[in-house]
Amino acid sequence: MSEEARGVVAEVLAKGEVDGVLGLREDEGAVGPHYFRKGDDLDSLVLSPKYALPLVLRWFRLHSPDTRVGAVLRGCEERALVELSKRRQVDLEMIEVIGLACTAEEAKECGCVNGSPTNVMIGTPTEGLPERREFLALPDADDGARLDYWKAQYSKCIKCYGCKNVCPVCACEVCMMADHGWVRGGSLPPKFATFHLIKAYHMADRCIECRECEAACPVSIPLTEMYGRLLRDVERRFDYVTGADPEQRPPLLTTLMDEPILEEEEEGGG
Amino acid sequence: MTEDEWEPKILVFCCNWCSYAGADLAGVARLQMPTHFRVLRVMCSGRFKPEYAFKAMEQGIDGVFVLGCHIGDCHYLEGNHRAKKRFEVLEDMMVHLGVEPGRIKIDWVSASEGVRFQAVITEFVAHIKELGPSPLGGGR
Amino acid sequence: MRHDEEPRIGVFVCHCGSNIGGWLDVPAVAEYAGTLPYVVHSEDNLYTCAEDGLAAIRKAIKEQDLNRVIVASCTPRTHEPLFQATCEEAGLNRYLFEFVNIRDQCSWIHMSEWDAATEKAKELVRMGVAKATRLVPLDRSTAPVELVAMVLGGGITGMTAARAIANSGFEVYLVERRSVLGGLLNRLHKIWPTEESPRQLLDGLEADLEANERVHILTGTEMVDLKGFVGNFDVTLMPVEGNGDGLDLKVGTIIVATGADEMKPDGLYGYGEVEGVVTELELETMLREGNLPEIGNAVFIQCTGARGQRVTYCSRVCCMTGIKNAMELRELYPEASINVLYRDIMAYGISYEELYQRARVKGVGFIRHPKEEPPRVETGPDGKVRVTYRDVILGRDIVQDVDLVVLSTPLVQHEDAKELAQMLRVPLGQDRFFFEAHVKLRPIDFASDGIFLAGTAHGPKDIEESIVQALGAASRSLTFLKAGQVLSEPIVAVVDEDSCIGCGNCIEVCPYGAIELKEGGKRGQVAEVNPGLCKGCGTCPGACPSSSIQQLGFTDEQILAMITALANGGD
Amino acid sequence: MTTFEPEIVALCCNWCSYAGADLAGVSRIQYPPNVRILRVMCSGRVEVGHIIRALEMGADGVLVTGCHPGDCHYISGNEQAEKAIAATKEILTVLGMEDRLSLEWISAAEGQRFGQVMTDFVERIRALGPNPMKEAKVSRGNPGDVPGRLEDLVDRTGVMYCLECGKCEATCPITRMEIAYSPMLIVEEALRDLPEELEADKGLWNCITCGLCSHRCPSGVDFLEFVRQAREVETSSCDRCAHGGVFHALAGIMANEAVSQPGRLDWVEDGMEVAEKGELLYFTGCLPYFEPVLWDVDVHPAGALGSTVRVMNHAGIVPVVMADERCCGHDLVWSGQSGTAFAELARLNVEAIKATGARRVVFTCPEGLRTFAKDYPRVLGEDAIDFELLHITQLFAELIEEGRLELPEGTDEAVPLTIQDPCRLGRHMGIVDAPRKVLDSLPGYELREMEHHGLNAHCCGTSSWLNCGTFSKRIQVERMTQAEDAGADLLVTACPKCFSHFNCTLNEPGSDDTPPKPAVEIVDISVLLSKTLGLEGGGDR
Amino acid sequence: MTKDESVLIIGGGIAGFQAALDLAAAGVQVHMVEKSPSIGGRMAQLDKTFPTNDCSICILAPKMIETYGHKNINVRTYAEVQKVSGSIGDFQVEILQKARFVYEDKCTGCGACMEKCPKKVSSEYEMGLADRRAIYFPFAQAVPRVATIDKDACIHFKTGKCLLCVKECQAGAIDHKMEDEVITVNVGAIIVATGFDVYLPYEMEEYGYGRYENVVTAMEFERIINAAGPTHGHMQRLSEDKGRPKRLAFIQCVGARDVRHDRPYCSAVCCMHSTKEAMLAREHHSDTDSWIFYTDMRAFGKGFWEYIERGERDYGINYIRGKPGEIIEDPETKDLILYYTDRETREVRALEVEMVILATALIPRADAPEVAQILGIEMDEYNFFKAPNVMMSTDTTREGVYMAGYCQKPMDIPDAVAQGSATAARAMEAMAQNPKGGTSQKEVTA
Repeated sequence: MSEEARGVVAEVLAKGEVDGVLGLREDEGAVGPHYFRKGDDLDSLVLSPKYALPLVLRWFRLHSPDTRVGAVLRGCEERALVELSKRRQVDLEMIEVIGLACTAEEAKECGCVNGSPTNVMIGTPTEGLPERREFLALPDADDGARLDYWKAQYSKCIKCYGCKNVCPVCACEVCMMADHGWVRGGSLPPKFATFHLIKAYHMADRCIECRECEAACPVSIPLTEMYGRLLRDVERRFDYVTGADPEQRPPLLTTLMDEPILEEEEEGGG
Repeated sequence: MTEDEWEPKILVFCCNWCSYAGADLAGVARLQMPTHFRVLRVMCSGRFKPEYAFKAMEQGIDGVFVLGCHIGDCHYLEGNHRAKKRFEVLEDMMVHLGVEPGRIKIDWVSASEGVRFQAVITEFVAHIKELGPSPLGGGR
Repeated sequence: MRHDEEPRIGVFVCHCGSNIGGWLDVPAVAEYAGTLPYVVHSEDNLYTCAEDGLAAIRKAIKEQDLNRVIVASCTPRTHEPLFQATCEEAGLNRYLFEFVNIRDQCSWIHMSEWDAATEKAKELVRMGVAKATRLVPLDRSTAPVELVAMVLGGGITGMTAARAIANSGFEVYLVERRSVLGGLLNRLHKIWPTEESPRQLLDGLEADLEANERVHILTGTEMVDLKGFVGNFDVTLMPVEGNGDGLDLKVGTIIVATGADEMKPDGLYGYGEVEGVVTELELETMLREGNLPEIGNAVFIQCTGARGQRVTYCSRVCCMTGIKNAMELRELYPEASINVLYRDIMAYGISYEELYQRARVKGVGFIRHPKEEPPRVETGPDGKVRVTYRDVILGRDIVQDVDLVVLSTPLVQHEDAKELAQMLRVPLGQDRFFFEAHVKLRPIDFASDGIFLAGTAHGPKDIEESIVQALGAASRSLTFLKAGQVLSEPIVAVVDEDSCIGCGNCIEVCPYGAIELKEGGKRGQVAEVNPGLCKGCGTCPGACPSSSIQQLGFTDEQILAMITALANGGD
Repeated sequence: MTTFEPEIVALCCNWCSYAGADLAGVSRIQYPPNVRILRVMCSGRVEVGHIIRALEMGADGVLVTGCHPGDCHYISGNEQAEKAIAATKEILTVLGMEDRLSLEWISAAEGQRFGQVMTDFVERIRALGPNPMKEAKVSRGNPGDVPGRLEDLVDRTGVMYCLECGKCEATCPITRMEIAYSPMLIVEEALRDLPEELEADKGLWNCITCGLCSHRCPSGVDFLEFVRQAREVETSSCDRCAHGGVFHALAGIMANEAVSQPGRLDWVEDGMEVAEKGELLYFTGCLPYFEPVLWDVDVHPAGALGSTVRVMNHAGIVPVVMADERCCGHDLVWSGQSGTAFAELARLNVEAIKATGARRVVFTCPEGLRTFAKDYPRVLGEDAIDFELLHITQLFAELIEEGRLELPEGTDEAVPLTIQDPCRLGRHMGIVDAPRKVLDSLPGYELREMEHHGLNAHCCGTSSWLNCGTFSKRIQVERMTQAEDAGADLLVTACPKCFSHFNCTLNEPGSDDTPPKPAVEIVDISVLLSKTLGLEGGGDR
Repeated sequence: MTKDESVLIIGGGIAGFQAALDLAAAGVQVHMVEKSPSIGGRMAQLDKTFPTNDCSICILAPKMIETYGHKNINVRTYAEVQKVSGSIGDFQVEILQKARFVYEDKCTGCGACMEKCPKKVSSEYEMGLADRRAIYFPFAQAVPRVATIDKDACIHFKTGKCLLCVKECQAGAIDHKMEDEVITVNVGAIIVATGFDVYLPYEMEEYGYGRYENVVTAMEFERIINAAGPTHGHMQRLSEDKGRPKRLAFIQCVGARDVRHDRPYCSAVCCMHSTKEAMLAREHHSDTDSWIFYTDMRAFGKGFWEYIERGERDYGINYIRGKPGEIIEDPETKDLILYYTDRETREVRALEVEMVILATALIPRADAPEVAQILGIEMDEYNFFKAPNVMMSTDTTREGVYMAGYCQKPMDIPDAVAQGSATAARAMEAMAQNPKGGTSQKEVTA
């Protein structure tokens, strides 16, 4: 697949519509983001492991806002880009997405429904899973078992901030998780309500379910079991899918008049 | 701390123009209500953010109640809209978290509704008493 | 004594006579306050808001070198300005002050739980102290006032207010939905006590308004949109019918003088079913148009639909209207027997009591019926109306067949008042009339500055009282117009440019467009707040994921401190 | 010239004299036809009032016949008759008509005697000549000047100002005992134009016109005037008058100019200096008639006459007293019978007074004072009374103030007494201080005010001899108890009627279960003063 | 235009405050003259106010302080207006500043002098239920909190000796040689807001006021239940047993709606304040029962009727239609027996209570005739100031002189406040139309 990618990137660079293409480069065994310019050696371009390229694209809006940039992005990363654009972190006009389709296994592993970006240029578009992934069944809520489950999960946390760092939509300069006003310092595991739940609340209208956070979590806390469920609720209540429509404003910023809450009475899903 | 010694501790966010004025009116009318709630005055219910609920419940507060102006009455036009939407997400999280969603509530009280203020407060305190201490509370 | 020095807090706990001290242990609260961190002085006073209380505060600030003051007493809504001014007089920035409400929201609502109420007062004070430690000095800003007033409603009230404002040298827009000025007065036959026709009163007023080029009369027009705040409201007016183009105005103050309607008592005393049962205004219309049939005898029924029957309130003027019209019928038909069935005759004051006496002398009968036994009205023989009522003194029922039954019904708020109230951002009371800022001391103000209230929109009242409120509302407007500027509270939003990434969440939730993006900050763009436009609602910090934008006076730090103070109670 | 044919009324007792009359008839004994026989079951049935009213109506002579002493079918009926007739004769002697009455005992068997008695009596009356009342031009009947319609009455007396506040109801001494009656109820009936209900007995006639309700009415309704005029509208009969309507009849008689009262001054004993002309006139009122009329209740208010004159003489005053003083007419005014008789009485009295040249007229009876002050101007014109009117207590107070009555020094003894403010003196005329000034200056006595005194005093129970019934008795007992509760031994009255009503109730022979009478002694203020000055000979208390 | 505008306000009560604060906020210079040593007016004597049962001094004190402290308002207490001349737009006013024998700027209001002063006189503020000294504050929350010496009471002015207060005063603020002074001010308009007096029903013997100790007027009762009052808020009888009255009777329209005492008008606020006082009695002690005897229950203002129904429902107040005929005192127990008619059974009943509160008429100030004469304005037949144009109740019979509050006609506090603002508007209009010396605005708008 990397070969195909190198060819595609080369074509794009050749066309000259972009000043360069942001992709991944392997250098002495380490893979990192690299900005390939026209004429660069593309051999080192690789496609995995996944990397929060959307966050890197913010650099261009900051430092050279009028350069057009190409970027090799998977479906979820493109959606992340859309969400970042809604927070004025990137300018979509100046970015040309070089769509990289995930393989069926990758889609299955992510539980991703639409495995491929809008215009797939690398790899063949896969339908992704027939319907959305099933969440893990959570224990029953009434007798507190479910809460104990989450307490147990969150108590594993070693506050490495991996989930925040790797998340393509976490664009804040100073994150509340690191703010002693909110999260009392000096205690491990961190008090999960102010640490994990505030993060989950912020994810409710941003997370694009790329599950990088889970991948990055050293103690494998099932973070997207919470974030995913919140996304479903947001979708159901506010008819809003993260990363889908660049024009649609984030639900928590709009008023009831222009975006009424749809199901008022029905209780949140299990 | 045994069951009967436990007294619920409830935090109520009131917006200055409607629910806080309604609370005052309930006082002027000497409408009696349980003592287990403390009012925190903000200028508008839009000032409330779910993060406060997490911070509060984490420290052992058993219930959080947000009282704003009726939709359409907000002194600042749409503050209560935002509060309502944020609250929806918070409520969903409670369900997924396994915490009784009844621990947190949002409602509207106008400046002239002293009786309504008494009613919603009394009902919420009773509900929290029923639910018992907050499981999030770190065993206070 | 600068604010960033270590906080030195003074706590003043008020007895408020017996209103607080009578229901919770004020000295214990003061003593407890003394034990809290950074509290260097605490005392309790009988009336903190009185001269001696304020003197104690000034004295403590000077002698104890206080840089924070907390008063625990009634409600900030009425007394915060007073204590802030006292701090300012003693040289302390007025915003290094925190108000704790332990009366309206503690002692008065927990009157049978001495200990729990005292405990609650202590915790409220602890929350206040926690916030006080994180207060910073702030300064009020002034904004210019548009030297134009607007009056909604062209009845006697609106016209009087408009004339008073114009005569004091200011431009005023008088907006009336109907095509003609005069409101309810147009439907009256005679007004008391001058016995003149309403036209005589209205014509003079209307002439003054037309002659005064500072007055702009806009009949057949209504307000469809309102933005902005005291001093500069943006109003959009539209003609009621047709699609003429609207008019956008910038005005400094607004007076609500939209009046009221007469209740149609369907289903009461046969109204709408039995012939010959009319309301007061319908009678006055017949009198005005001269098509009142011959009256042999008539019965007036007071309090129709009022005081618990349909609405809960007494409508103040229906007794006098009833008596005026009863005397009018006695004048037209001296032999007619006119009886007024009443529960209480509200002939308050001097001239109304005299009218009531004159009616009795003129032969109008007054019969009191108990509230539980209202009169019964049904179709009587040969076109008459049969009224059966109980005379308590004679101790028996009396049946009368009369030519006319007149029902005195209460004034009620307009059906669509809720729309206007929402546009103005002002509440309606339980009685659906506009809900004033304070029933006793601010009867013609609203809680939000710059909007005033007068006439029957505030509640039922007679013409003279409406004129007094109209002049009063004019005066309230003139305090802003003549001052030319308005002081705005500095509880506006501010941006921490180090942490703001310019994501624009705050911009989107701000109802006043008070935030814009500018160059700067770590991400090349940061939000910037225009204090003149920001009205201090605090919705933007609610939408900021990184707490980069804060509302002064209600910062996250302060709110979190209060939550923590409340939460860890004992420890 | 036709001879005078006297009209005679004979009241014959059924068992003896009536039977005697039949026997005369059976025996065809002839006697003049002038007699109209009226059968009564017993001569004891005949009351003073019957005789006086017969004479008032113009009867030339009245003959009462009964069984011989001891024969009375009802044992002692004839003895009662004897006393009644004796009392009536006393009254008639004042009017100079005593010969027009005679009492004869005729048994059932004395047909012959019956005829003889009749014949002799007719001739005697023929000799006397016609009863002056025959051509009396005035009558107590409906004066006609008061229109019958209630509505006009309502307008005239300001009753429509009533706000039904209920204060009069909660004040009236009668309502407190009889809930069917209340001033407000009467006003409501008038306002609702219901004359028939107003006239029913529970209505208008229960009112004792004490004026407490008018005094307290916040709406200024002159309820007294309303009751007075309503009674005029309602009736002219006298069926509710007490003591058989004697006083009202006497007023009717005295209203006839032709009637003179030769015995009017019989009460004047030697040692009392009085005059026919002079500066100060003492208007005695009906006192001379009181005792004979009230013969059956053993009440003696007339002592006040002598005491008053003695005190006046002691102070160097020789009061004018009029032989032809007529009844002031008060009782007619308040019983709805003021008719033309009242105006005539007013005229006669005022002319008589003017004839004596008196500048000051002193009244023992406050009812007389009020009638002269308020009712005479109504019938004689505002300026008819050009002389000063004052109550006897005002004169006494004046004399004491001017030191013309040297009162003996105080003794350490201080008999507690209290004063009954007569309604006509206090509330009607506003005179409250004079009696107190007198009592305060009396050595040996100490005034204890009752709870209700002055303008707030409670009434002595009845007025103008009307409707004296159980209410009046209960009020009298209650009032005397109040005096006792105030710690007084003496209850001083300043009105002969209060004096009479109180004593009448005290004298009433109670049965064993009636509660004991209040331990107070009733004394007239003039008598008390005279006694204190040591002027009383024997005299009554 | 506003720089040289100024207004005189006579009377430092709630109506005067509202007028003063409106004018001052509009930049007009206000001269306020108050006869008694402190501003506050009648409202300062009340315990609570209907229909909200707000604590009266609590909502009044901020207004008092704001008025006294406002830079545009010059408050003169213990002062009276002596003479007024000139016309609308240009009045010359002579103000007599009575000597209070205490320097306002020196006195700290510590109150030490009062403890030492030996002379006690009855306190007008406490309606005679408590004493004050010759040197005194009328009440604790007085504004300005400056002592005043009552010349007629002070021993020094009689005997030339004493001066205990001078010794006691560390601030050296007392000076018995101070003299009255007269100040003239020039104003564009005048507002009179002198309030009312309470009718004392001595002449109505049937109710025994002045004879029976436990028969009090409503204002006296307000002082009795006031925490800062003579009994420190303990509801107690005035008979020397000082017992707590468990049964209270309120009688309405005492001396009001009373033709006999030529006061046929209704004082408009008594039905409400009797209900309030009955509520407060029940609040002080839950076993207190109250009876209110009325002719018409006049609760016509906003929220008033609901207040009365709450009184009946939640506070168990017994409302009885019909005035009691008379009151009799039981000499031993000093309890009072009222005779009244029960409307349904029409019986005359006796109700035994431990205290009777007479809701007496509220009448114009005793000195209203002098004030009217000085101002050159007319009065109506009851000494209220006359409004020639009935529809413009703010305007007196003299152009440029306006009136607000109870001195114009019986009204409650919200109406007085509204009329306070109304007179401010009229004053501003008057000055705009008749500027001192400037071109009259009249031609522009005529």
